[in-house]
Amino acid sequence: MFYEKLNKLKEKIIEQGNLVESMIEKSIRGLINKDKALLLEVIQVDEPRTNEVEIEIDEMCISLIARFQPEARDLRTIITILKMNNDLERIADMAENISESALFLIERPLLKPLIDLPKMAEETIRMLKDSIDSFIKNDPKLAKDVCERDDIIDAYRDQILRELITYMISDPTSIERAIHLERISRNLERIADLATNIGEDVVYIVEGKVIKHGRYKDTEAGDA
Amino acid sequence: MANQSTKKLELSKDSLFNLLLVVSAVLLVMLGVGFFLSLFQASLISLKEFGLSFFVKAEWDPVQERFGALPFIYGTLLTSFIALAISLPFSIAISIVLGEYFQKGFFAEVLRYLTELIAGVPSVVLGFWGLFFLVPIIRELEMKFDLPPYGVGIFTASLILAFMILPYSASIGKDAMRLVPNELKEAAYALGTTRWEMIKKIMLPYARSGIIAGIILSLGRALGETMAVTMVIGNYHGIPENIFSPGNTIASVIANEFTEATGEVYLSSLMYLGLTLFIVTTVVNIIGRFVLKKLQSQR
Amino acid sequence: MSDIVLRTENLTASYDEHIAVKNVNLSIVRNKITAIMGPSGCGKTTLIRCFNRMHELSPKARVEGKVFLIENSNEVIDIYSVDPMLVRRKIGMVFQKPNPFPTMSIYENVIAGYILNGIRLKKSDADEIVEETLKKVSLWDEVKDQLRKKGAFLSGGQQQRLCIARALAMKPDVILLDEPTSALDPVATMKIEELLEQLKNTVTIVIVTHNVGQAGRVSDYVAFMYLGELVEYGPTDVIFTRPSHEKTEEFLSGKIG
Amino acid sequence: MTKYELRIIKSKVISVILTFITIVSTFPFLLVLYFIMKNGISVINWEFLTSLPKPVGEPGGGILNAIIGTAILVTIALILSVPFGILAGIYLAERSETKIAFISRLVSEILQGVPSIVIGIIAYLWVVKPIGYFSALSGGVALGIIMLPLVIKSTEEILKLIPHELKEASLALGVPYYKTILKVMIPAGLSGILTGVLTGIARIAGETAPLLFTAFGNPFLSFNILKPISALPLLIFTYAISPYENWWAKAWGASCILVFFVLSLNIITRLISTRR
Repeated sequence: MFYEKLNKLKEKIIEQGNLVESMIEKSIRGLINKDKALLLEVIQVDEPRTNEVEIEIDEMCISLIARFQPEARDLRTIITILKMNNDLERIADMAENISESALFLIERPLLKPLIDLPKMAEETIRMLKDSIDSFIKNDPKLAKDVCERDDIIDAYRDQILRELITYMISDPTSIERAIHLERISRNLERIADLATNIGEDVVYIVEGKVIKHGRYKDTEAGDA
Repeated sequence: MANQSTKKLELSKDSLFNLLLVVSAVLLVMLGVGFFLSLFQASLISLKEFGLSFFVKAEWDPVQERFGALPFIYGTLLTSFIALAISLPFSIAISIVLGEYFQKGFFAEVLRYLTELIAGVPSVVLGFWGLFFLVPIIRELEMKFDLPPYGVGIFTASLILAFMILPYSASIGKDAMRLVPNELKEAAYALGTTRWEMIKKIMLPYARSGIIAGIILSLGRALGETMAVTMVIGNYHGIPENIFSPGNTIASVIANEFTEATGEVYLSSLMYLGLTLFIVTTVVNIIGRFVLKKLQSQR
Repeated sequence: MSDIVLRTENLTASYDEHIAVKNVNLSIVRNKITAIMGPSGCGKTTLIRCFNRMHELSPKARVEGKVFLIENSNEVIDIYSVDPMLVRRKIGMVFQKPNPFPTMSIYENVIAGYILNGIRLKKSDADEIVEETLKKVSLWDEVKDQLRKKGAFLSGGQQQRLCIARALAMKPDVILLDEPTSALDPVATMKIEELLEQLKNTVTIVIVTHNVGQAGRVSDYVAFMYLGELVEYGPTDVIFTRPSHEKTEEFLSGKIG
Repeated sequence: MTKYELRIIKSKVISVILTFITIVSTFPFLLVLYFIMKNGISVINWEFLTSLPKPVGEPGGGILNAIIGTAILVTIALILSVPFGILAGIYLAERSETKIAFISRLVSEILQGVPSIVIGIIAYLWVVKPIGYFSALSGGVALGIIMLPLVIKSTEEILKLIPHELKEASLALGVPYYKTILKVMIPAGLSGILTGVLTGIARIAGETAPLLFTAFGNPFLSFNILKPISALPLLIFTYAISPYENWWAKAWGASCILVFFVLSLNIITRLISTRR
């Protein structure tokens, strides 16, 4: 009974993950292809949907805990799903932010050809995908890998920021567009952070170890 | 529809069954009441004739139709109490041995069987055995002590009675001893008492009411025991001079004379004896059971 | 709309002077598991014993109000207006302590309801009922080679499943379980709980339990009783996460009980 | 020796003495058994078991009349007491709180303590007097009354020992009350009831006193329950107090058979009740 319900919960959170993932992908694609309809879909259809699913997952988790009083790994799983649920919902919000900025940008001429941003988005989406995969497959190695890749995203973000600053200095009329581009990259960076969180949570589920806030290094040392 | 009617049938069977149960219980009560009333009615002639003086007169004369039960009452009480006195040390010893020393195991089982199977030997057989085994021995004894060598008599009857009631008092006493809580025993040992001191100071006082109940209930048995006593008591109608003289008990008089009793007063006097025996044993038994119940409700 | 199988109307039950169940209105949903929970002495057991008229067997017992058994949408039985024997065959019961009939074999125990009621079964029918029912309670594989042995040889959990089988063999609409696992060890308890989940497709289950965890694990609906009154009744998910009554809240968080 | 050691020795000595007394108290029983075997076994043979008594002085003859008489008396007693006793026992167990139960339980306990000779008087008053002569029936009635409390008590006690749940389980299957009692409770308590019945048989088979003026005895073979009938204990009594050596021998043989029968019944009863 319990495991049936837990599996249903897992399916639900994976469904949410996939939905959120597609939202990021859609918003970036909408930006590149100047596809207004796609961007509006993210804002008007997908985002409200994720809110609903979030509440649903919340209730499932609470009911499972209340009725079955799970322990050990089952408890960690449910608590982590609860947190992932929260993270995913926020990611969905960020995807909405990206879509909003994208809606602004596609109406205007390009500041510069989009080179780094699609790459960054691609990398971020992959991180999110991998973190959810690591949850599905219970793969702490993959999860740790996701956490390490956070640095790449940070580098992209710094790179994009530097570039945008030079544009803004040389041409004040570009500032508004630059800020929206920066907003997109900042949201992507935050999404990557949340993906890292999910990765950390997966490690917690499987191994019961906390690797957040630098404790990751200790565990590595301990393992070696 | 068919189903419904079988239902009705079963319902009525149920009430029939309930009725049957109540009827059997009521019948049992009526049996008890009828028992008393029949005995009372049958002894009425003698009761009217002699009243309570029946119990204090020592005369038993069928020819003159004058009847007094004193010798038999005396004989009954004498045999019963001597029997109790003889059996008491044995029954207490058995209670202690089976209730404390040997509670389990082969030896305990064999002893228990042996002491309890005595109760299974029909009393007529015991009387027969007494007549052919005990009586000669007593006769020898009496000759040694310069007593009239009857062989039969109060003492012989008491011996057999003592033996017959032993299983009853011993088994109740044993149960009472086993009911002593282990914690009490251990507490006594923990204070450094020896086993015997523990038995004497803890178990016997604790089991006292059980042992008393056993004695009272076995008294009830002894008072009414008939065959074995009848065969060895000597059937003498006077008041026995000493405990080796022949005598009679209420039960033995009834057994001996009932079929020969001619005349209404004679028969009715025997019934009166029966009524007396019934009342006395019933009172004794009720007291014994009351003590036993109090003992059981203590826990 | 949910499909109701058993409904009470102002049900009040008492022993002598003591009122054990006060004015209960409850509707049990078909093919679901309803748990009745509450602190001991709250009247849970009395309540379900009113459902199949076992309550009236207790000395000085009284029942007021009505209980309806809705066999299908157009056949409603007022159980206090028909023969109790009939009611008990339609509403089975399983007790706290496993109680297989000691004089009967496992086989006979399963069809005890037929044997004792004097309902003749063809050998092949009896075999079929025994096998089918024992399979339903997942006991068949464990006992199929010793059907002629006495039920007392089984473990406690197996005995209880045998008792469930005995109730099921009568093909009741509802079975009432009065703390069926309180005498069992955790593993046997888990097996019974899993079993209930499977059984609910064929029969409606009402289970009395003082164990909050068990109510949470097995039930679809929960009724919470306190001092003889039905305090709260609803889907388990709702009652367990946001009960609307303070007493329920306190009971679930272990403050009363 | 210290005082403590003395106390321990005293305790040990007393335990030995008490055990000795206990063993001694079984001697009479063993003596009785020995005496009966010694005097009785040699008398028992096929003729003894299958032929009727012959007049004094004539060799041979047996006790067939007494064996059959006892069988008939016991059968009458069983027919009278077992169904009645079981029903009353059920009532006492099932309605143990009612006033009727209280009184009938008391009556049953009183009956159990009534001396058998008094029960004989009752059977005489109730059966012999109305009919006008001694009969097997009156003996059976007396023995039945003796046995009744044993059946009642064992039925009541065993039914009370049977878990309440068993009855409820049956009722919950929609089984009527009477069927529940007769088909579930009674079979479950059968060994207990049987114990009571067997104890009762063992007890009445050896009863003599109430038969003296009911069954009376009969030197001939009789199957008529309205006529006097012989019984083993009656025969033992008559022969034992007779002056003929030949009869004593027969009494020993009869004692041997009776004791063997009664004791084996006791042992069987014990085995049944401990197996439970």
